[in-house]
Amino acid sequence: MDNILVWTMISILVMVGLVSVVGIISIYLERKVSAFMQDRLGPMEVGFGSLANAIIGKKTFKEGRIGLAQSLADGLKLLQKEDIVPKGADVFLFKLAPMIVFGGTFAAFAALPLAEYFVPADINIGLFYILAISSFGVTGILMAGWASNNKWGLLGALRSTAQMVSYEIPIGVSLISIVMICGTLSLKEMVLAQSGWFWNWHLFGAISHNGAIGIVLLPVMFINFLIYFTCSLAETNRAPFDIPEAESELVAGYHTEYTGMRFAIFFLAEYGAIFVGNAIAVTLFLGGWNSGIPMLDEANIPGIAPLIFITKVFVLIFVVMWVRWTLPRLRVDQLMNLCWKYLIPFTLFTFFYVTIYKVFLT
Amino acid sequence: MVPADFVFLILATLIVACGFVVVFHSKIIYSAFALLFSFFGVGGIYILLNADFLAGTQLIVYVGGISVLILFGILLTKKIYNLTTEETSTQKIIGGATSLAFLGALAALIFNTDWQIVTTTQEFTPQTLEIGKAFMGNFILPFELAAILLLVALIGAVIIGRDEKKEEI
Amino acid sequence: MEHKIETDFMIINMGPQHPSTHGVLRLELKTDGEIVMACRPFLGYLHRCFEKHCESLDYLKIIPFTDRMDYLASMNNNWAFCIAIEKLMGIKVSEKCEYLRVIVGELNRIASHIIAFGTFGLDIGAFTPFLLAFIQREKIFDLLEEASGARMLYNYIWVGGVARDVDGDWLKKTKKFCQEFKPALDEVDELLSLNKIFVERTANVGVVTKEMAISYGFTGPNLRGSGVNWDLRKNEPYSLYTKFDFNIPVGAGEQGQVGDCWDRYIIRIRECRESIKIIEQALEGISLEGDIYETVPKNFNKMPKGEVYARSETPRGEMGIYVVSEGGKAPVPYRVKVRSPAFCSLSILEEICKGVMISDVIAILGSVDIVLGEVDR
Amino acid sequence: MTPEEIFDKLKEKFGEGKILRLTLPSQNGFDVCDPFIDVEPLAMTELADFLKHDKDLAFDQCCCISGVDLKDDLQVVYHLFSMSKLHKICIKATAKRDNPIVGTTAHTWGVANWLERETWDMFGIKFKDHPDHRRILLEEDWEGFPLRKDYKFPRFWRGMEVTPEEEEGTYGTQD
Repeated sequence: MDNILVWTMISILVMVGLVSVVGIISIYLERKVSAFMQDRLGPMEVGFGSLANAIIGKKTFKEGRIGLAQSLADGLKLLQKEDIVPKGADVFLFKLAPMIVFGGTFAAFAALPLAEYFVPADINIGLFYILAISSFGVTGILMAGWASNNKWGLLGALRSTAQMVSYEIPIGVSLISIVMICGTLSLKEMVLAQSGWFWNWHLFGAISHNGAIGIVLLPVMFINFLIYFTCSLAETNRAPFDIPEAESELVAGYHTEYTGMRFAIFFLAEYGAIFVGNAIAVTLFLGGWNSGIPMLDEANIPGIAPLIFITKVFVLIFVVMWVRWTLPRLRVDQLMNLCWKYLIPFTLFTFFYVTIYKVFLT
Repeated sequence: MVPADFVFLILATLIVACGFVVVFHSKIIYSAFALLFSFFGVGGIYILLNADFLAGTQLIVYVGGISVLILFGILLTKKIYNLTTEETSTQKIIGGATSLAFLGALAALIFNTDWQIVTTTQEFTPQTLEIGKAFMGNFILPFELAAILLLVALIGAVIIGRDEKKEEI
Repeated sequence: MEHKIETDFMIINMGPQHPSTHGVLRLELKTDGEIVMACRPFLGYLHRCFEKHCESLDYLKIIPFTDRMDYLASMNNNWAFCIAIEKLMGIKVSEKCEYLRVIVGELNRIASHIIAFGTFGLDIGAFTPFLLAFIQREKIFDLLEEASGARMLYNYIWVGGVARDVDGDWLKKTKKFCQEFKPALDEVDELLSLNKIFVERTANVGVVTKEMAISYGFTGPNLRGSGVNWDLRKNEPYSLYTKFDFNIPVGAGEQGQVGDCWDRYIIRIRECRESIKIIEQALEGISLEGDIYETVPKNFNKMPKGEVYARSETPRGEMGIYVVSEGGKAPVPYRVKVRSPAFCSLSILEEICKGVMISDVIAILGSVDIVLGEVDR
Repeated sequence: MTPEEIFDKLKEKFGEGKILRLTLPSQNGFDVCDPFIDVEPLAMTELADFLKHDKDLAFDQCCCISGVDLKDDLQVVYHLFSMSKLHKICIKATAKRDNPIVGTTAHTWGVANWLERETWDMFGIKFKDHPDHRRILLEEDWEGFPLRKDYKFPRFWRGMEVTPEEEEGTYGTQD
């Protein structure tokens, strides 16, 4: 019993660390990636040295070269900001909302299989759990939009909810195909099933499950992956589906009225959600912690499995950012059209295809 | 006291407290949010009872679906610039009598049931497989009927929604 | 049994502090969910009494004030005002000055169009084209700074001439810029113009028909976007525009209907290319001989009595300057009225923003390309 | 069409009482001016309608509407242009200062709506039957009409000091 408690505590601590580190790294990456795409430099000045100097009061700011400590400095700045609650706001709900949004994201982190020996909560229905718990964030967003007594906030919250509720359907259906192939909802087992060469990954038809015949799954799995990726963009309110917080339309959507740390928490939660979304993609389609080359996995280098996992996730996050800085934003009705008229029929088709395959070819 | 009892106490408190808020709070939006947390607590109880799939379903359907729908309804009907949308209770006597009668019935039920107390903590066994087998085996007919019902409801909703729009134009 | 469902409209204030009202414009939107039922613009947040100031300033001292009207195209504003005064005084400007005016005017037109389509992309949600185009705008500003001494508010074009001479080096730099600009513009064009999402968002949105456009005083790129082949540089040529060979891009409804947001957007991209053509020809034609102050009047003591209405093509359309002079020794104009193109274009907003979505209002506003400094004056 | 032809055509249609006179450059004491026609202010609405819809005139573009303070009178100046016929004319409607009313042209040209509102805002010239007769650039409750020559800038507005005491009287006055 004690062992479990200790282990749980350690896992929780690691995950808290992971969430904040992921947030900080993602924000830094976002700035650098966008700068790279727009022919700019991005943050350049704030290195760890100059940040430390600024904290102790020295006035030298020339130590950084690539601005590594920029997001840390931003976090420090946001911490010191005044916590403003608008006059007409519902104070209790206004303050509760960011916590719920963050809680929803953070709870999803618990089931991520970082490595075979490190799954903080190895739940039998891991995938189902993540899908369920991330819907909790929606209520936080609604709460934030309503409680801040701002019409833009309310519009943003309503948009966000409609969007998330709709896009949960194609996500669910596209993931069910994988579940059918694996025959399990446990994320850990799904990853284990993809060990070995990279063609064992579900994206390439999961040869390990089915032998060479699995190759017929390749096209639908690509479609499935694309659909899942698109939907996860929408679920996490990223461009081109960032209409709930479209800064040129709704100012900032549901977090218009938030300042300081509460705003930062929304941001952390957002980047956390992006991490979770892409982590699921990596787990289900891209082989999780497997490197795709058996020799490397068998070498048993300590700590390499989580590293591979996180690297893969960040590669996907880079794609997310790439998409954001390239594409314009859709309109609300076009967003709904895309979901109901294109994505859902396509997922149903892949679902059907996989069913046929499962019933007749295995 | 084992940890499970402790967790149960927390969850039970959450459910009951939120239930009180649902009933007694004057602002309807608070009631809706409290209902949501109440659902959430129920999901927790399911987990304690080793019903993992049920807990997940509870979260997806009630927390992610129904509560959001209720909230949506409230947000769309009540004016945002009027935060004091308060509900008052009328017919206090009839309401009180009904609830007292209901309480009595529940209490009778509780005290008359022969509760079997399991003393050992059961080993956690996955439920999903069994549920799946049950759905596709013995209970295939109700399952399919429910599916058809939902489909009909969905199509009906689409038709109703579409008609209204035509009138507008 | 009949159900009467009562719905309530939500009144939203878009602005004066809003990211996409391009300054301090306030739109009062009456919305039914996401649909805008009525849109009422409220102006005046940037009103700086330009016309009142003019009545107490010397003719030359007004020129810096014109800079501050359309602060994105100050050169063209200077120019418009100078054309009016020159018409009033009957001054014929020397050819060298006219060439310089054309070059800086067209450079500033490009800079202004860059803002126009860049911020339009920004309104639609595309961030990158905006910043890529901004790099080119910086180069233009460097050139104009070298010519005039200022980056945005130039006070460069004077009555009868220009303020400073340029040297051959500047001409070479300008030429180099023209060559560099074309591929850069192509890049933005590729990134944005035919992007599926961008086309979906802008085509068939905010359609302004030919008749409406003319009636509501659309001018410049907006009018041409509605399919009217009208450009003062061609149809009522002033300065040296008869000498140059350039085309007038006209909206043709390539992606949707004629006169939609996409048409108004693509006109600006194409106009940039035409402007480059004009600049290149002007760079060929200009000779550095001659005194730029040759035709600058020594004083304004003998102003004729009368009034003129002079119009010229600024990036936002046709800017008309109506000047009434008392004549004699009065050193200040009796009345100056500016017909601001953005003001006139904005007046259509009330009309075409009915029944569109909130996101479309943003798209329409962005495509009309207003500068509040000029709207409010 | 030349200004003379336009003048004759208008005179034929509306008569002497409404179409007053034509001024060509270097007439009536002007050194420089665009040819303009003085008209009766209240006739402006029907006049505008005719100017736009007559086949020969076809003034489809209303370039500019400006107010001018003539000290005794207030004047509204319309600069019109025809994109199809490529001719232009300037119409002037002069109204009495104590009760300046001009017929609106907002129903004819869409842009006239705002331009007339601006003229009302700055000169206090009323436009008869204007659909949306409000101030446009200034606040609804602003007092006075700033571009009139006798306008004095207010010291206070809504309790805020808008003109410092030492500068009082230096704004808004000619001479």
